[in-house]
Parts: sequence; C-alpha cells; structure tokens
Amino acid sequence: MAAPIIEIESISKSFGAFQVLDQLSMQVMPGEKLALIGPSGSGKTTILRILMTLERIDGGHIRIEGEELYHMSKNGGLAPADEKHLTKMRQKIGMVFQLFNLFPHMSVLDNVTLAPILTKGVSRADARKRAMELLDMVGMSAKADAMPSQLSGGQKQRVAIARALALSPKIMLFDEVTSALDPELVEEVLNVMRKLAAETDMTMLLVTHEMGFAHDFADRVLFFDRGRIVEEGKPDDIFRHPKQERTQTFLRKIIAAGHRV
Amino acid sequence: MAAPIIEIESISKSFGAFQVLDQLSMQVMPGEKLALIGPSGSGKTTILRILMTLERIDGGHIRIEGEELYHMSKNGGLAPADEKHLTKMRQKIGMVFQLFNLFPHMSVLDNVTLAPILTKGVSRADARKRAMELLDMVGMSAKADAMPSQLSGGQKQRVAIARALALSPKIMLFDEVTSALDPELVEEVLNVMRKLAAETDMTMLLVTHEMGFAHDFADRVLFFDRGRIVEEGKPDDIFRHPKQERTQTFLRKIIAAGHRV
Amino acid sequence: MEWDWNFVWQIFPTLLQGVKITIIATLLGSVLAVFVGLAIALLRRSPNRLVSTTTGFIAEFIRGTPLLVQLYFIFYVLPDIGILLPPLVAGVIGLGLHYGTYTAEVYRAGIDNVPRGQWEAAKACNLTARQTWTRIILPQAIPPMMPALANYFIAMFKETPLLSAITVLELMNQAKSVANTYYRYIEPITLVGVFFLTISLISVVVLRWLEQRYGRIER
Amino acid sequence: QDDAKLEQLRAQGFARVAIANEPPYTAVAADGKVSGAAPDVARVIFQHLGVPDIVASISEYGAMIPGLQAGRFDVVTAGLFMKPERCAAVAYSEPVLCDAEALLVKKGNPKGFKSYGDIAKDTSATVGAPGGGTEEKLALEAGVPRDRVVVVPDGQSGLKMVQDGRIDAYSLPVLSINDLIKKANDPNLEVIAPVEGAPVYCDGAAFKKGDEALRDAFNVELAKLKKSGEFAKIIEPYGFSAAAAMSTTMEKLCAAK
Amino acid sequence: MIDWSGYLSLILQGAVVTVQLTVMGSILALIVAFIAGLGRISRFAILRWLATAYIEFFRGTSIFVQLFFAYFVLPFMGISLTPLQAGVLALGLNVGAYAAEVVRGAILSVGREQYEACTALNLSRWQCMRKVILPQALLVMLPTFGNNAIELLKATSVVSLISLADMTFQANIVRSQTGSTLIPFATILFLYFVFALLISFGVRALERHMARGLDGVRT
Ligand SMILES: Nc1ncnc2c1ncn2[C@@H]1O[C@H](COP(=O)(O)OP(=O)(O)OP(=O)(O)O)[C@@H](O)[C@H]1O
Ligand SMILES: Nc1ncnc2c1ncn2[C@@H]1O[C@H](COP(=O)(O)OP(=O)(O)OP(=O)(O)O)[C@@H](O)[C@H]1O
Ligand SMILES: [Mg+2]
Ligand SMILES: [Mg+2]
Repeated sequence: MAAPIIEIESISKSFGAFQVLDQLSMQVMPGEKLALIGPSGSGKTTILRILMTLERIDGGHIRIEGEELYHMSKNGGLAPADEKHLTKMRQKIGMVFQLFNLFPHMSVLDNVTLAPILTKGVSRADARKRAMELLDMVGMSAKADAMPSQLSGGQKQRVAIARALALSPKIMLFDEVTSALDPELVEEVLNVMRKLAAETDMTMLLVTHEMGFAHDFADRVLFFDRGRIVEEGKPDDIFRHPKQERTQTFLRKIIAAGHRV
Repeated sequence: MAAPIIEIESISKSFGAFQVLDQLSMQVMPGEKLALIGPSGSGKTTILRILMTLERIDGGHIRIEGEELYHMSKNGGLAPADEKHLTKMRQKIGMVFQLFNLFPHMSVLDNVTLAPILTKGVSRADARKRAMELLDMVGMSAKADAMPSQLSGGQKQRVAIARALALSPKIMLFDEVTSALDPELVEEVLNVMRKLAAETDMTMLLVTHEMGFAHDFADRVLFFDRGRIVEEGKPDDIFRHPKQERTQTFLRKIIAAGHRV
Repeated sequence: MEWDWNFVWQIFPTLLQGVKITIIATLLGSVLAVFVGLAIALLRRSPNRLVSTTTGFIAEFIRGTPLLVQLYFIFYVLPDIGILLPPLVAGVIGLGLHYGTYTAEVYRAGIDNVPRGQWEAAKACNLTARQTWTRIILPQAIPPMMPALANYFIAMFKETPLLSAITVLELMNQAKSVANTYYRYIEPITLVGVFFLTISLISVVVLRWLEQRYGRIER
Repeated sequence: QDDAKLEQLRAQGFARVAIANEPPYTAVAADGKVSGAAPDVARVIFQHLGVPDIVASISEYGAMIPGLQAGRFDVVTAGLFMKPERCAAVAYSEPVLCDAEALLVKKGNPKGFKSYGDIAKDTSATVGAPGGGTEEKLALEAGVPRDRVVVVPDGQSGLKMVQDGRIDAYSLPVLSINDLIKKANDPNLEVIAPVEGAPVYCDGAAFKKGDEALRDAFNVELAKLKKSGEFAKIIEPYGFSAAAAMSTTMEKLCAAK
Repeated sequence: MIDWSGYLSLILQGAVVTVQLTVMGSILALIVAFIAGLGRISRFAILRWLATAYIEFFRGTSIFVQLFFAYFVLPFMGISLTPLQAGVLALGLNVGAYAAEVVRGAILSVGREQYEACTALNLSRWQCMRKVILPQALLVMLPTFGNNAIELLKATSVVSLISLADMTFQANIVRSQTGSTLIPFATILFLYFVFALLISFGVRALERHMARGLDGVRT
C-alpha cells in the first residue's frame, strides 16, 4: 500500500474559547475521493481551510506527501513554517469555495491565467492555451472573455474550478461548491466534478450537503460532529447502514427535508 | 361548488421590456392548498407579490372573495384602487417571505403583536394573549422575549409565520419559506406548515423547491414556465406522470440534483 | 443698501485673483492629502503596535481639532522652532495634513470592503503578499474610493477661506479686503457665495458620474 | 434735544460699541474688562448722557463700518481714523484720539525705510497692515503694489511676522506700535516714527448715518469734557495728547484731500 | 508678571460659548436634518425639490459665506440676529444639510424587505416609518451623527471671524495681550480635542445602549 498523501495527526483548533477541532487525526491516500459530511458547525470547512493554510492550527502535525505543512526543518529541529515554506507547500493544493470568490475585476480567462503566470512563470501564451483547455473541460470556453458579473452562479463555479485546476494541484478541496446555487444549476457543476473524478487521479476532499452526490462520488465518507470523526466508511455503509446514533439522526433529518440519499 | 376565493383574470406584468406574466388566469377555491412550482425566473414569486400588492399589475383583474383587488367602484365605473381600498383588501391576505423579514429591532413578541395593535386596534393585553397562543402553536413561546438575531433560521421563520397569522388572514402566501435554511432546520418549519394545513381551513399558496413537501401538502400543483401555467393537476399526476415535455425535464433535473420527490 | 452692478464689475477682476489662489491651494492640498492619507493608512496597519497606536492618536488629534487653530499653529508657532513657511505653503500643509486624516479613513474602508474571500482566493492561487495587493486588492479597493475622495476635496475647497487667517489672499480674503476698502459687504460676499455654489453644483455632477463609473464593482 | 435713538439707549441701559483690541486705543484686560482710551472716553460721555454702561464687541477694522450699517453696534470707538471716504459712510463726532503713523522694522532698519514711498521703491519689500485700516490705504496710495501689502489680522501677528522675517515692516499708529514693542520686549526690533509724509490722523466716535442727533448730543458732552480737563485726564495716561485733539475739528479732517 | 489664571478664565469663557454653539447648533442641525432628509424621499415632488434645494445650497456654499451672510447681509433684509443666533443659525443649517443626507441614506439602507413586511402586515406608510424603518435607521445614523457633531464643534472656531467670543477668539485675545502664541493655542487645541473625545464617547455609549441585543441590524 502506498504512503498517504495527507496525514493529519492530532490537530487542534479553537476560535477564542470555542474549540472547533480537538485532537483530530485522519489520513488520505493518493487519488482518494473523500466526502466530509456532518451537521452545521461541526468543523468540516475548518479542516479544508486549515489544509489550504487559511487558518493556522493550535497544535498537532499535518504532512503532505510526507512533508510537514506547518513546520519546516531548521538546524536539525522543527521550526514554525515561514511564508516561503508555505508558498512551496501550497503548490500542491487547490481549493474551490462556496461563494466562488472569482476576481470580479478580471475576465474569465484572466482569472484562470493569473496564478500560473505569476506563480509558476508560465508564459502568457502557454497559460492561455492551458486555460482554454480547462475552460473547455468545464464547458466555459465560449465565455472566456466575459466578466464574472455576467455569469450565472453555476457558470461562476465552473470557472472557479478551472482556475484552481490551472495550478495543477495534487489535492483539490471543495467546500459546499453547490450550496449557493439555484437547484437547477447544481447539476452542471456536479457534472464537471464527476468528469474530473473520472478523468484525473487527483486527490479530492469534498464537503457537501448533497448526500446523493457524495454517495456516488466518494470512495470514503467521514461523518463529523463537534470536530470529531464520529463514523467513517464506504458510502453504502454510511448512508444505508449507519452504526452511530448521531449519524442516523442526521441522515433522517436530511432525508425528511427532501434530499435524496 | 362554492365561489372561488381568488380569481385571477388574464393579468400581465412586465419589468421594463421583460414580460414576466402574460395574460395569466387562474382560480383558487376557499381552503385550497396550492403549490406553485417551476424553474427559476418563471414568475412564481411575482404572482405572490402581486397578490400581496407588493407589485402592481399592468393589465387584467384580480378578485378576492368577489371583490376587485386593484380596482374599486367609483361613480358607477371602476377606478384604480387607492391606498384605503388596498388597506382594506390586505386584511384578507398574509405572506411569509423567503428571508423571514422579521423586524430586527423588536423582540419576538413585539414582532407578532405590532400589526394587530396598530392596524386592528386590538388592546395590548389581548394582542399578547393571542400572540402567545400563536407562538405556542409554532413552538416558539419560550423565545417570546428573544431578539430575532438570537434565533436560528428555522426559528425565525416560525416566528414569521406566527406574525402573519396574528392578523388572521383568509389567504396565506408562502414564498420558498425553507430555501434559506440549513437542511437540518427545514423540517421544523415544514412541520409547522403541516400542522397549519391540518388545523385550519385557510387558503394557502405555496412556492417551493421542496418537491417532496409540495407533493404531501398540496391539493393541487401548478407548474409554471415563463409566466404561464404549463401544467396543473393533483400532486400525484404532476410528479409521477407529468404530461408536458417541459415538466418532465424540470423534474428530471431536480431529481438528479438530489431532491426527493 | 441695494445691489450695485457697476460695483460688481469693478471688483470682479480682484476676486478672480482670489479664485486663482483658492484653486491652487485646493489642488496642492488634495495632492498632499492623498499621500498623507496613504501614509497614515499604512502606518496604522503596521504590525508594530507602538507605530500603529501613535499614528492613530495623532490622526485622531488632527481630525478632532479645528483646522483654523492648526493653521495658526503652523504659521505662528513653528517659526519659534526655526520652521518658517510662506503663507501659501503653510496653508497647503495644513489642508493636506487635516484632510489626510480623512482620506486615511477612506483608504481603510476601501480596503476593508474587499471581501475576505478575495484574500483567501488569492492565497489559494498561491499569490505572494505583494501580488495580492497589486493585482487583487487595490484594483478592487481603489475605484470605489474615488467618490469619497472627491467629496473630501470639495469639502477642502470650501474650507480654503480659513487661509485668510494666515494672510493668504484667497477668494474670501480678497472679498473682505474689497469690502473693507469700499464699506460694502453685500456684493463681494454674494459673489463669493455664487462662486462656491457654482463650483459645488458642477462637482455634484462630477461626483454622480464618478459614483456611476467607479462607485461599485459588480461581483 | 433728545432724540429717539438716545431714548432707546437710555431705556436699555447700555450702548453697544465696537472695539478692536489694539492697545492703547482699545484693550481687553485679563478679567475681560474693556478699557483703552477710546472706550474710556465713550463710557464717561454716555454716562453723562444718561446711558449707564457700554457693551463692547471686538471686531476687525474692516467689519466695523458694515457692522455699524447693519445695526450691530450703536457706535464705533476704536481708533477708526477720520478719512473723507469714511466720513461719507458714517457720522463722526469731533476728534478724540490723534496719532501719527509708525513702522515696525528689524533693528537698524536694514532697508532704510522712512516713508511708504520707500517701501514702494524697493521691489522686494513687503509691508504688513490691518485689513481695511488706514495704513493699508496709505501704503497702496504710496504705490506699493497690492501683492506686497500683506493683510495682517492683528497686531501680535504683525509683530511676529516682522520677527520671523515674513514682512519687512509692519505699520500701525505710533502708540499702538509702542505698546506692542513694550510687551514684546525684543531688542532686535526698532520703531520708525512718525512715517514721513503720512498725515497725523484723529479718530472720533463713529455713528450710523441717520443717528446724527445722537452724534450731536455726544459732541456736546465731549466738548464739556475737553473744557473741564477731564478729557486730558482720561487719555494722557495712555500716551495720547489732548491738545492735538482740541487743535482740529471733524470738519477739517473730513475735508482733507 | 502675566496674569495667566485671568487669561485661562478668559479662554474658559470662550469654551462656554463654544459649547453653547455646539449644543444649540447640533440641536438645530438634528431638527432640520430630519425634516430635509424625510422631505428628500417624500412622495411629493415639491417637498423633494425644496429639500434638495436646501441641501445643495447649504452644502454648496462655504460655511464662511453663510456666516457672513447671516451676520452682515440678513440685517439689511430686516432680520437682525445676535452674533450667537447668527452663529447657531449658520452652523445648524450648514451641518443640518450634511446630516440630512445621512438621514436619507440611513433610511434607504433599511432593506426593501422591511417595507414589504410592513405592507404584508398592512401597516400604513407612517406607521411603517415610525415603528419599523426609523428605529433601525437611527442606529445606522448615529455614528455619522457623531462625526457631524465633531465637524460642527470644529466649525465653531470660524465664528471668531464674525467676532463671536468663542474659544479661538479668546485665544487670539490672550495672544495679543500676552505676546505668547504657543500657550493659548496649545490650550485650546487640547480643549477642542477633549470636547471631540467627549462627543465620540457619548455617541458610542448611546449607540451601545440602543444596539443592545440587536446585532445584525447594522450590516
Ligand atoms: N473565524 C471564525 N471565528 C470564530 N468562530 C468560527 C470562525 N470560523 C468558524 N467558526 C466556528 O467554528 C465552528 C465550525 O465551523 P465550520 O465552518 O468549520 O463548520 P462546518 O462544519 O463547515 O459548518 P457548515 O455546514 O455550516 O458550513 C462553527 O461553530 C463556527 O461558528
Ligand atoms: N423588480 C424586478 N425588476 C426587474 N426584473 C424582475 C423584478 N422582479 C423579478 N424580476 C424578473 O422577473 C422574472 C420572474 O421573477 P420571479 O421572482 O417571479 O421568479 P420565480 O419563479 O420566483 O424564480 P425563483 O425560483 O428564482 O424565485 C425573473 O426573470 C426576474 O429576474
Ligand atoms: Mg462549512
Ligand atoms: Mg421566487
């Protein structure tokens, strides 16, 4: 068995007095598609944000491809990571946000080419070529010159996915990428993600309330509650035969509210 | 058969050059529970807003209990309704909004008692008594003194329902009352609405994307597209055996996106 | 005492001299305020607590006290410590410092108004701090600031009469001087009022345009 | 003969006077009390007229005549020298305080000024004067261009500007300059007095046009004061000469060129 | 020997006038701000027009012009005001014009959905304004009103130009009596700053008081 691409070792995180994550540990294998589900406030987003280095951890260790994320070796020992180390590590990770976070003052194409040109020194021409391929993949090449404000939510999110892919990360993080969308637009984004899962061997971490999609998409599902993994397993096991009381209640409520599992 | 409580007769409505409703006609019977479904932008919200007199119509007639809504008889003929006429007609109608629209600077109790005291001249004591009954009905009497900002979305929406009920309208309009809520909180609001449907003989018009709930709740379902009624019928007919191509596509998309029907 | 048109024509050229000084003072003051404001805004964001709080206090002090008194200070007290400024220079420095504390607030609000998601997206794209500022934050923060900045420059323009206290012969001072010479106040003061009103009405139109052009970024 | 205006002043118990806070003409003491030669004379005369007190408001010279016309004061007692244009704008009493003009310059008079004409000739020289005051007009009439006559808001500012080298000379009446330099106690300053070619001026109490009856009543009491010697007792401690004021008349001063 | 305690009391007398002007000016400004602010969004075109004319006029002409007008020109129209009245009138109307826009902006900042909730509850326009919109808008206005009051405080220093014996004016007197520039001006700068701090603390306390249990009204 290969080595895990992400190793999380008893990390903790508090906001003020409120402890969001408490001694959490987990591992993700290369190419694995992982779904994180659980009630609101259980810390799912926080985990993705920590992996993207948008929040710092209070304690514990994270290793990406065996290399420490928040620490670096220095004079034989471990020191807190500096900006340079973080920049290096971030090359391996991409993230797609719930509210897209496109740069509103740039065209679709510029949104996708900006980071490769600035951070990888790719030539403008090469960056454009690759961006058009990616936009094509998400079905947005016709809108390359549009501004984000001219796009629907689903279109924005597909551009955001292309933007994250342009840096060719090994790990992609998706935080409720469809929950800000009108129901009719959800499907077009999920289709892109299905395609992505099928065509690449990227490692993907997905936070979602779309249980049906999580079921079809994920290799493994983690159910979170209050910053802990309450239950994990194959999608069929979690959705059809949850063992824990908490998981059962959660799924019952979600189903009652009209979501298909 | 009794006379319809709402008669809509070939009404039209445009926003600028964009025609939202085109010669729409429909009728609602007293006590009927009606679900309006259809794709985004099809004009569902607009119909409710027109009934609540939040938008004016460009042409056509609406009668509530046989009385013209937007016109009043004057010197033998029909004249556009003035504020006084509208005030009288609005007594028959209540509305619950997608984003609750509670008054944030008043306690829950004050939100519910404000309108009866101001518009019906009910005494403060009587208004409070009735408000507590209603809050009890929606399961919010324990929070009577809380401020809206201290409530969850589901709790806010239940207060909003109590507030609309406090004026004892004959017709209640619900515009996607659960779509701003976290999935876990949807159920508590739907439960209140089920209870309302069972315990009162109010006429209810419901715009929703919760197909499962629409199915269980409604006596009749109208499927809208581009400001027209494409198909209507009993919930079972519409959801299980849609006749129109457009309805079928719509339902297929919604189901694919993970909604139960 | 009634309106005298001949007198108006007689004093018009003198008043125009004042208009020239008023406009020069406003323009120079605005340029200074732009930079002073930027300096204050950046110093207030400094990670060094001493620097940021000291800057904050000084800015609050300047903003909380009258420009007139500050002008007296710059013009009459500073020479005691060997800083002798010509009247117009002292006036421009006074205007620039005073309004710099206002523009600093505009910068701060403009930067704070860029949603947090933009900073985060920039990080997810692995941009450096410098790239984030120049490519993502400032291009979004600056256009919405334009109307607010313009607003303060118009306000500054209307405060230039204060410079008369430090012997700058701007419009108001010219008008007073004319009034003192001929013992007639109505015409000069009315002309000054008409002049300010005209410029203000024009600037309202320009402001509306700025607001439409730069006021909001569509997201 | 009593007129309506005087009746009104008697009824309200005080007269409103405009002053300039330019010692020794007019002054405000640390306790806020108004003094100076001009208000002191006016106070006594109004008492004789049956108006017990005066209430002073401090004003710029330039604002005094417009303020008088706008009815903001009943009389100006501020060392506002009589000049033909002013006589046309207000009704003056007989002369009260007389003084010549002076220049305040740096020690040794580096530019050698003796008259306003000297300042006009030196193209780099600037002179400060109160806005709307006699000195401003004298300088302009002597040919000093407008941009070299700096309008200075008050005496203290003028003194400071000479000390700081902002202006080469500051012009005020002799006694005012003497008072300034006494307070400043600065050995690096020098007074040129009187300025050559500048006339000796006298001020009078200035009334609004139309209040001539009041002015006349004022003149009657002023004449009595001058005769009794009380007048000299009031103004001479301030450094003014009573003889100078008694040697000329309002009519003469207003007719002068 | 200079009688500093006497001069200090002179400055304190001026401080009383400054406080009077600030308080009375603020009250006048508040009243006209609500009248003009509501007029600006009235259904009746004539009220809108009048309010707009007032606001643009007083924002457009400089406060100096307004002061000189109130003091020197109004008497010729038969309106003679004491200097204090003229000062309060000019300051109140000037700042009121700015505050009127604050009132208007705050009312418009209350979301359309609140008006719609009013309609759905069948409240009349006036009931809606009084019970629902204004209480929420007030909280939005308050911080800006605080700033307006500080602007008014600072603007009182210009009344010294119409010989009203405020703090700046008295400082000038002290200066001409004692020959010292630094001491009187440093004293009044300090006093102005203290007054400004008092205003902002007061407003903040009021804001906290009004905002109790109300997080989320301001967005
Ligand atoms: N910046 C922050 N400051 C304070 N508390 C925070 C912050 N970010 C998150 N939290 C709190 O941490 C907890 C976990 O948040 P998180 O966003 O990770 O939950 P989640 O599982 O993603 O929930 P949801 O399904 O609602 O998105 C929540 O209670 C949240 O209020
Ligand atoms: N005030 C308005 N101005 C301009 N266009 C409007 C306005 N209100 C609604 N519309 C347009 O009218 C159309 C119908 O809107 P409506 O809100 O009734 O749709 P809907 O069926 O409720 O859609 P949804 O499911 O998204 O709520 C939409 O295209 C919308 O953009
Ligand atoms: Mg989340
Ligand atoms: Mg809708």
